[in-house]
Amino acid sequence: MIDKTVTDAAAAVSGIQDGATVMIGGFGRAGQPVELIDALIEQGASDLTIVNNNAGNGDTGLAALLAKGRVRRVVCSFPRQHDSWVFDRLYRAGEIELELVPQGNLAERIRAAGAGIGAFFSPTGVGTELAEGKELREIDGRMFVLEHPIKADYALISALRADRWGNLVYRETARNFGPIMATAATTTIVQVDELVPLGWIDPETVVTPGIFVDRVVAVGERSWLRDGTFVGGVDIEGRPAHPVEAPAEVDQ
Amino acid sequence: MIDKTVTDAAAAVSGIQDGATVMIGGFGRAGQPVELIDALIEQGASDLTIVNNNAGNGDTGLAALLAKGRVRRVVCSFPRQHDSWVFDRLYRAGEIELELVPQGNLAERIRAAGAGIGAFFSPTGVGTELAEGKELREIDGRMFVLEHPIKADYALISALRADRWGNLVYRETARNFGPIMATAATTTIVQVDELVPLGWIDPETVVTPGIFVDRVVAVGERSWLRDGTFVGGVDIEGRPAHPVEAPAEVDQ
Amino acid sequence: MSSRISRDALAARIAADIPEGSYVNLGIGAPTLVANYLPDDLEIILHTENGLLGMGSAPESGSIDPDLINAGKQPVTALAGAAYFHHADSFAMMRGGHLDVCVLGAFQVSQSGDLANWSTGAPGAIPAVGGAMDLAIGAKEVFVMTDLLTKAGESKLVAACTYPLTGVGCVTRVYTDHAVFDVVDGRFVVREAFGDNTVASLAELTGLELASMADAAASVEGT
Amino acid sequence: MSSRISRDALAARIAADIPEGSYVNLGIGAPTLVANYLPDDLEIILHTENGLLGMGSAPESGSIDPDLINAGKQPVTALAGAAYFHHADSFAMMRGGHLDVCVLGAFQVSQSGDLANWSTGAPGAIPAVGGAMDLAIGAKEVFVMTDLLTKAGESKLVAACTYPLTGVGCVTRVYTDHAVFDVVDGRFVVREAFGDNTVASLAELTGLELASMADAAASVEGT
Repeated sequence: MIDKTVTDAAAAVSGIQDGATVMIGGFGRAGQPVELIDALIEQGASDLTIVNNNAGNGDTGLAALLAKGRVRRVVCSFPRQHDSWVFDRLYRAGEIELELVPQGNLAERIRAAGAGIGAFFSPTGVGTELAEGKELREIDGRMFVLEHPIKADYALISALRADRWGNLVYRETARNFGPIMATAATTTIVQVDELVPLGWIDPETVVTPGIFVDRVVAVGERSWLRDGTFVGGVDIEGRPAHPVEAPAEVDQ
Repeated sequence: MIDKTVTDAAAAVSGIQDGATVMIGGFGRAGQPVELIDALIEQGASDLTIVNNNAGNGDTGLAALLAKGRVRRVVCSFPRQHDSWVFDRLYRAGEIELELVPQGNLAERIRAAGAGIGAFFSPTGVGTELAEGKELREIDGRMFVLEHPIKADYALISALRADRWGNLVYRETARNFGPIMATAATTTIVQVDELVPLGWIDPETVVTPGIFVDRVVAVGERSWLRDGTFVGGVDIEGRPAHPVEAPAEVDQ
Repeated sequence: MSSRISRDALAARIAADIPEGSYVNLGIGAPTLVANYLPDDLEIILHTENGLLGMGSAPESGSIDPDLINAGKQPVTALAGAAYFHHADSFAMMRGGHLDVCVLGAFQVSQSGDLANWSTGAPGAIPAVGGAMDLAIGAKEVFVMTDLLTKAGESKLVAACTYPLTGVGCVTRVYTDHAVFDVVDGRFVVREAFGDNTVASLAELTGLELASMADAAASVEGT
Repeated sequence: MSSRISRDALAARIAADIPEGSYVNLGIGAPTLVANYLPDDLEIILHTENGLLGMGSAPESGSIDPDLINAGKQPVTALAGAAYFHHADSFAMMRGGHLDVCVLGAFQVSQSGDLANWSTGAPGAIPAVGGAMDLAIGAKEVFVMTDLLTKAGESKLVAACTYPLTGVGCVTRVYTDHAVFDVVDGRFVVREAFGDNTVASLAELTGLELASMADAAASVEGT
């Protein structure tokens, strides 16, 4: 029997070695595999190269990994955000390297790694400083820049639901980089809201076939869902929108 | 209101000009847009370049288009089949050109056209006669061959279901080339079993978003389905598996 | 008459130029205002680079869904007829030329249509490009929405960009608070001057030779 | 003892070498026989290039579904846990090296692992390549299933292919009716000889210098 499920996030991230290249899914917070990142922080691997669209938000998730000094280099399209203070500090202090990649080149380079493409001529970035030093070519009257695949040792991604073969479905725009990162890493590790029995995911709707998935861990339903139905009640960061006051302590 | 539906297959294929490049979906008979091909035969465009995985089966569909002498050139991976007698005859008579493309290069070149890629280094075909005259390059110790996009004026494809925005879902392995051909043609024309109201297709399950679709025509449910459920009763070519004898005529 | 229109009026002006049935990306920041002025009775389909076609307006309070956001990472909704897809498919959609219109902000636009909108090149600034370069080269029409002048009074329309480029020769039209300009054959054509602006006054503000629509028409006839 | 095993016995021999959990493509023609010998109690996931992972056996008569076929265009079924995808995704799966094993037929295999299986190069023949070249370069292990000799008695294992190539240096193992050969460092190593075949008798049949497993082991130790 094929069973890619593991018992907890610690088991899911075991073996990630110092110096590894790790893709981390998510666009901002949507689809960010927070439990896996927390487990990676706990696990202790350092000197990492991280591939993500961003470079961390606030003080949790990817930002927390950066804050611990575990990351040598970030490959991303949009590090600077209103809440990217952790990355900003490290970058200004010269404590982290940045490879800035236009978002479409980032996505296509990740896909290329998964699809066995050696390199491709991209329309994006031509004539800009992000194409400096790269090979240019005119094809059918238009200029293109040669871009190479980005592959990884590990991908940490988040999906809505999986079966034990690792077939995945996602939810809304939390899908983002998950499906392509899953194809581009030697070992793909997925956190999901829930595991379902084999055959419960309609084969027409599978977004990531299990062939791309190595380990799956269920981390429980997100707080804005109840039994798979959206119930809201949170802000954009997933915190309770109207926090309930803790009841005053009563002296006994 | 956006409404990409047209009333019949004749309207769907209107305007296809002599000399056009036309992609036709399908792998063998699965997913072949038979009603659109029949309408194209009726419409009369000639001197066509056809992009398809095969070069026609039996005497219907693509084979019938070839038999009418409407096709100057075929781009495909696998023309020779047990029932490809129409193509075989034309090819041996020197009446049709063939560009033979390995199937993976065919698929990736079609995708590249839709994705704005100028060209890409492919792992497939290196060292074979199908790479002769093409640029080779060693990347990370492996040889690749440069392949260019295949685009088309029109794509004729078949899907299971559409809404009026042109969102599509497919059925089983009839999906094959449909989603990528839809992205690579200036005008994409789709035949579907049924049209459904906007919003009836779950946005998580859309395979071809409507942005890639220009015209949709409903041609009715395939004979092996009843109200969307598989009922069988056909052979692999879709003909009744156990034809019912016509009742003997009774003299009155 | 005033010489400038408000940002909201400009958003409305852009919205009025977008035909029904268009597939449109409104980038991030000010251009997203355009969505507020798209007529409710016209179907115009919004794309957001993080994987959604058929993006709707912001959700009601209490219905924020952290899984459903736009490129600016703000909560949005999805219309009936929407579709989700992954990032490579989303950018293939842009880069393959399938979007009809995108609307972007700008630091500078040159008269040959070069766009600079991602970096001022200031020393020590943290660079971030996101999807700007893909949008700039991908859409059939690349509209820029911007003030004509910087806060310091310098023209954002320039002979040649001095800021780092986002894309080369990609801008087709510039909507500013003073006027609307088409980029045609290496010069700006004043398509519409707001208030008391004229081709001459705009030429003075920008320091550029500008063409009127009549000039442009004559030029076409003369070819 | 006989010097040859049957095609079905060979299919069973190949099936026995495929571990549980493998993702496997069985091409078209004879290699598809291997599916009949995969143990029912092991989960081995079959890929078909036309867009399905989790392919099952042929349907019952009366349940043929023309939308559900394999690469040979024969009716198949889909298992619980299956997934459908389009052709570019399907070939990306192959070409990206995600399949563990593929099994292909051959006209010739060279001792450096070159494969010729798509064309005899005969004048006037209609060429057809399908997915053979993608499979040849894509899977982690490329197994060939073939008779050792042609009907004319010529060896299909050769020093260098004379037929048009499908892929260069791609074959890792050859299962023939006489023996199983590994391709190692530019020579064939006899992994297993069936019946009364020996390394010497196989060398004579093929006209090649062959290595025994002992030779190969010594060679590794000697490095």
